[in-house]
Amino acid sequence: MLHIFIRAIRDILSNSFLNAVAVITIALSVLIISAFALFFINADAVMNIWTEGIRIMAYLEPGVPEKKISKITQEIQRMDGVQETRFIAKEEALEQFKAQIRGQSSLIDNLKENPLPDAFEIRMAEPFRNNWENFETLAMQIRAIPSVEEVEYGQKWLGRVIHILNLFRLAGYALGCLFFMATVFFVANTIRLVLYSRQEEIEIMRLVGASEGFIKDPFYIQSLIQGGLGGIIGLGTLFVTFNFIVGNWKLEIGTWKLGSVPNFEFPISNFEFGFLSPEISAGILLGSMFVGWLGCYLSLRQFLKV
Amino acid sequence: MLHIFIRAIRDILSNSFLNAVAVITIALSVLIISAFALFFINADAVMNIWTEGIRIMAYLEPGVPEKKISKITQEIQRMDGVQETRFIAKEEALEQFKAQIRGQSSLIDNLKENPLPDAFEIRMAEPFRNNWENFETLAMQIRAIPSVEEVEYGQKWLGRVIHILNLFRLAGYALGCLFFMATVFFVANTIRLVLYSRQEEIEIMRLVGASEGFIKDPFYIQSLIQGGLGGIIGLGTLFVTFNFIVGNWKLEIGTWKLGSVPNFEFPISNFEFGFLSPEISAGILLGSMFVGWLGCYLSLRQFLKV
Amino acid sequence: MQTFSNDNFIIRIFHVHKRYGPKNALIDIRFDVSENEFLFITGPSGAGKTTLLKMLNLGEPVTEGQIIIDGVNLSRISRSRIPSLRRKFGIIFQDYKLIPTKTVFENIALVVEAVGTKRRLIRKKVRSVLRTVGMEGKSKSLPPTLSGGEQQRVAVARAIAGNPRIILADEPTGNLDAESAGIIFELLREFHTRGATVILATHNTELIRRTGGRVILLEQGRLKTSTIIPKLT
Amino acid sequence: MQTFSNDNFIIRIFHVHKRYGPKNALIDIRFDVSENEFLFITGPSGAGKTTLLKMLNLGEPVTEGQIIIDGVNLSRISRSRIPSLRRKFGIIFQDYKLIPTKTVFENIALVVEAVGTKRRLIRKKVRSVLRTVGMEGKSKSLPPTLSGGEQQRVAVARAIAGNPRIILADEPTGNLDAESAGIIFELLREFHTRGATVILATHNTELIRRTGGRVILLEQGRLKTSTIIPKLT
Ligand SMILES: Nc1ncnc2c1ncn2[C@@H]1O[C@H](COP(=O)(O)OP(=O)(O)OP(=O)(O)O)[C@@H](O)[C@H]1O
Ligand SMILES: Nc1ncnc2c1ncn2[C@@H]1O[C@H](COP(=O)(O)OP(=O)(O)OP(=O)(O)O)[C@@H](O)[C@H]1O
Ligand SMILES: [Mg+2]
Ligand SMILES: [Mg+2]
Repeated sequence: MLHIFIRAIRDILSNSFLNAVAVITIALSVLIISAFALFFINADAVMNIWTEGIRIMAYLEPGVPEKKISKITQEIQRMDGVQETRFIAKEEALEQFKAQIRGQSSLIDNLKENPLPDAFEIRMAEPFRNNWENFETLAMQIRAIPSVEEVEYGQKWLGRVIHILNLFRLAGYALGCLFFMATVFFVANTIRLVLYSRQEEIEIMRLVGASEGFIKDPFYIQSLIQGGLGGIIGLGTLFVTFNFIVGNWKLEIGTWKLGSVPNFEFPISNFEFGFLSPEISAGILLGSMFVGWLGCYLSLRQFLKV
Repeated sequence: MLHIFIRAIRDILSNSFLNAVAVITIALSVLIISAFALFFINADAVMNIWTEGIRIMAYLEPGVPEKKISKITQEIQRMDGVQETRFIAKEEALEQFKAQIRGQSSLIDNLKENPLPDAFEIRMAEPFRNNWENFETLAMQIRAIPSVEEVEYGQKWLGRVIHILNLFRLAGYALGCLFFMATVFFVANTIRLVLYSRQEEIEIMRLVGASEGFIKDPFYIQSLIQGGLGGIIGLGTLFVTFNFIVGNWKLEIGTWKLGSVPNFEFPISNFEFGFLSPEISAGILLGSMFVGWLGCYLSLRQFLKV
Repeated sequence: MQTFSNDNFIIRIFHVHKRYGPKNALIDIRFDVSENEFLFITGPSGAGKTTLLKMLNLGEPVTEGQIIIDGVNLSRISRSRIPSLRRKFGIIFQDYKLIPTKTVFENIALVVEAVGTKRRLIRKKVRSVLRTVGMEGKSKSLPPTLSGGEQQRVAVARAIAGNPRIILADEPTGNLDAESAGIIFELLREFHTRGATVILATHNTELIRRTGGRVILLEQGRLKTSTIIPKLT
Repeated sequence: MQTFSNDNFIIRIFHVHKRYGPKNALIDIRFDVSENEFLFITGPSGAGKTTLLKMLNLGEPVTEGQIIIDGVNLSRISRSRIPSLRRKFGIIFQDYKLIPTKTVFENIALVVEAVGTKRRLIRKKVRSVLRTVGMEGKSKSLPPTLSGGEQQRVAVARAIAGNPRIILADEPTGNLDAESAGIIFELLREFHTRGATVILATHNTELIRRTGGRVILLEQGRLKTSTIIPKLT
């Protein structure tokens, strides 16, 4: 067993040019896939924060008693897709409104009575808020509650933004698939072409009576090593580059809140660029080893048919 | 000359497996690059529309005469980075404001006097608005104008969004470079490995006295054909896929305007997914031919050194 | 000429045809080879000698007919048993078939290892066969850097390295001077004395005359004659 | 033996050494070849025959010393003139060096085309040389599907296809039966009669004795003897 490893490594060293080509190809492929995954995961996080900011406001009739309010809260909370329900008393609403219209506050400075209603602010949970129809459905359900006078859920343009974000997300998945398939092709193919140059060797070994395992095992081990090495180099390069860029472009984002768009808030302060999770990294590494193995398997099968 | 072409094409046909590999590699590479370019160009267009929505508001002192207003307009228009300056009379502003606060319009229904000032709405031109500092600089310049009482240019979070968008844009460029370099490597390398299998042939031709041109020209022509074919297949696939997706996901976007964020508007209705321009497509095609040629050049140089 | 007792025939060839596309490379060949025979196959260029030897080693499939080696019918053998069958043969290919990217030592060690020699004995064994063919000084060279005759001697060394029961030698002295050829030929004769069956395809009529034995003459794919030539003294 | 008039020497070799790393493949070789000479080079396996022929064709660089061919010093030749110099030679390689992925016809057409034959004459010329070596039936075959002797005959056909002034033949009959070998040999003699210079490296002492001529014997890289052998009748 150990001896097969030694043969595989000796092979790698003696065909160093071709093996370097294979390893670089794998490393670049891993870099492409993982860099794009990183880009996409972070873009997705930003999009998510964006949709997280969308709220449904439910305005109550004047004079709903407190007991009923907590009942309504529970009712809303039980609805499909609701993440959080917050009650906003009309006094709080007025304060908020004043803050919103800073420049033109002269307008309401001398109001004697608070004309605003009590309200609920409702946020949707993650998978639901990626589809505008869910907002519409939920809004309709809430409107059906007695004591709810009016429901507002952002303007229609938010729905359009969600639509566009979804299109980009879709395009991102499509690109990711494309990149994945293309790199599988590149890697499998490079290993194939590398083995192509060793077809003669394989043929001769078979003719002098070497067993299939004796011939193939070193190739498999070799391609697993190449896959692993390429994966590590690719991910390592990405990690170093990522930290370098993020380190140099440190975002100085404090905590802040956008209150000016009714029913919308963009809590960008929550956002931090993150690297691929250890699970994803491990998956990529295993994937690159698998693809190495696959390339080897395909080419050996092709040669041995002859 | 014609005969060299015939030899090149005969070569392609007789090594059809290896040539198919080379063409597919080039096609996939072109697909990767151009799909990403398409994704990025469209994402960039969305980002641009976003930043296009940012306005600087300059509020005037009460009672500035009309003549002076047109002078100020011209002054602002001459400033660096200004795209458009629009005067908003206080009557117009009040109408807008009423529209904005729909739900709570009871607040201003019985105002006797318009408390709002006259204002200018200023938009920045394209390269300038990608940097938040330009907004700050311009705002300062405008504030320095006599008769301008106050300048507002959106909240700080817009700056942060621009910052994040710029980071994504940078990451996009970096990814694009990475993809470009990687695919150049893949293509050059595949052609190299394909020629590797013909090293013996080249060596023999030289030994029997064939001239360098006689040996090399068919290879060059062959790799140009491969590059062109791969480029056409890659771009063609992208074009068909793009039209399929865009056709099925038609955006039903009317014209609308977001007025609720002060000094900000997101005219997403202007947005339409566009394919790569003919210039870029032609560039990609030429590029793929060049890379094919390059791979050929590199491998021939390597072999002929021996 | 053909008895049907199986015992002392190590190779039996029944009505074998070999076609490459439309080309008839071998037509209705039949003969048997006894255990420990020294058999010559001769005939003009393109007669089918190499094709015949290749089929014995399963390097080419039989188009029609049967070949039985050591009781095993080659048309019915399972894939997994092919390597062990091939290890019964030591084969010297007309074009040597050395692995160009492995050293002379490695080329031979491969066979020694494949027949299951203990690891620590491999080195010794390889050295000894290289010495026998006079190539001990070139064990670290790559085959493409050897002269034609040197490559041929390495091919011979590889063929005998696994102590095979049957040696198939295809024109093993074509690139050798008379002296080296003599050495190789003595080597094959020695193996024969020690019990191996030797089948030798050659154009070298002098060698045949010197040794004597059964000579099968192929011509355009047909077995023309099979004669016993007495040993020249 | 060496006169220094340049006129009738087509090849002049002065104090040539060839080293492969530490290995001395040729040591202080010097001799001249007259125009239209028929020269044999012989010697045991590994003596340096192939190395010497390769150097004449610029297939290997000279380590030390000078080779002058038709007035051109090989050490001083510019890269761009190498192909035209090589076209003066027709060379039969010991390992044939046929392009495995091109048909027999294409392999030969290559040379015919390279020497600048008019396109419409190429086909005729290739057919005619293939007929000369008895391979007209195999023009569409790929070299790996040919028998050893057939490949050797194609190699001979390619060497003579360009009507070269000098023929370098490295063991051109090693894989041929006596009859085919005789045909090839007659072919070379005919070229010689028509004015070509022929240098033939071989182990086949019978051929040498039959033809007669100058024989250069190499041994371990040194020129041992250079003798004129009278033609046997
Ligand atoms: N793979 C192949 N495909 C097609 N024809 C082949 C193939 N191998 C051999 N042949 C043909 O079969 C015939 C017999 O070939 P073989 O190699 O057996 O001859 P041989 O007797 O060994 O000749 P030589 O003495 O020249 O080596 C030849 O005409 C050859 O061209
Ligand atoms: N490329 C090379 N690198 C190292 N050594 C070489 C190389 N080519 C030849 N040699 C060595 O140089 C010596 C002479 O080789 P050469 O091929 O000239 O012999 P030869 O006389 O043609 O022998 P043969 O009759 O066996 O063909 C041999 O010992 C060979 O191993
Ligand atoms: Mg043969
Ligand atoms: Mg030689």
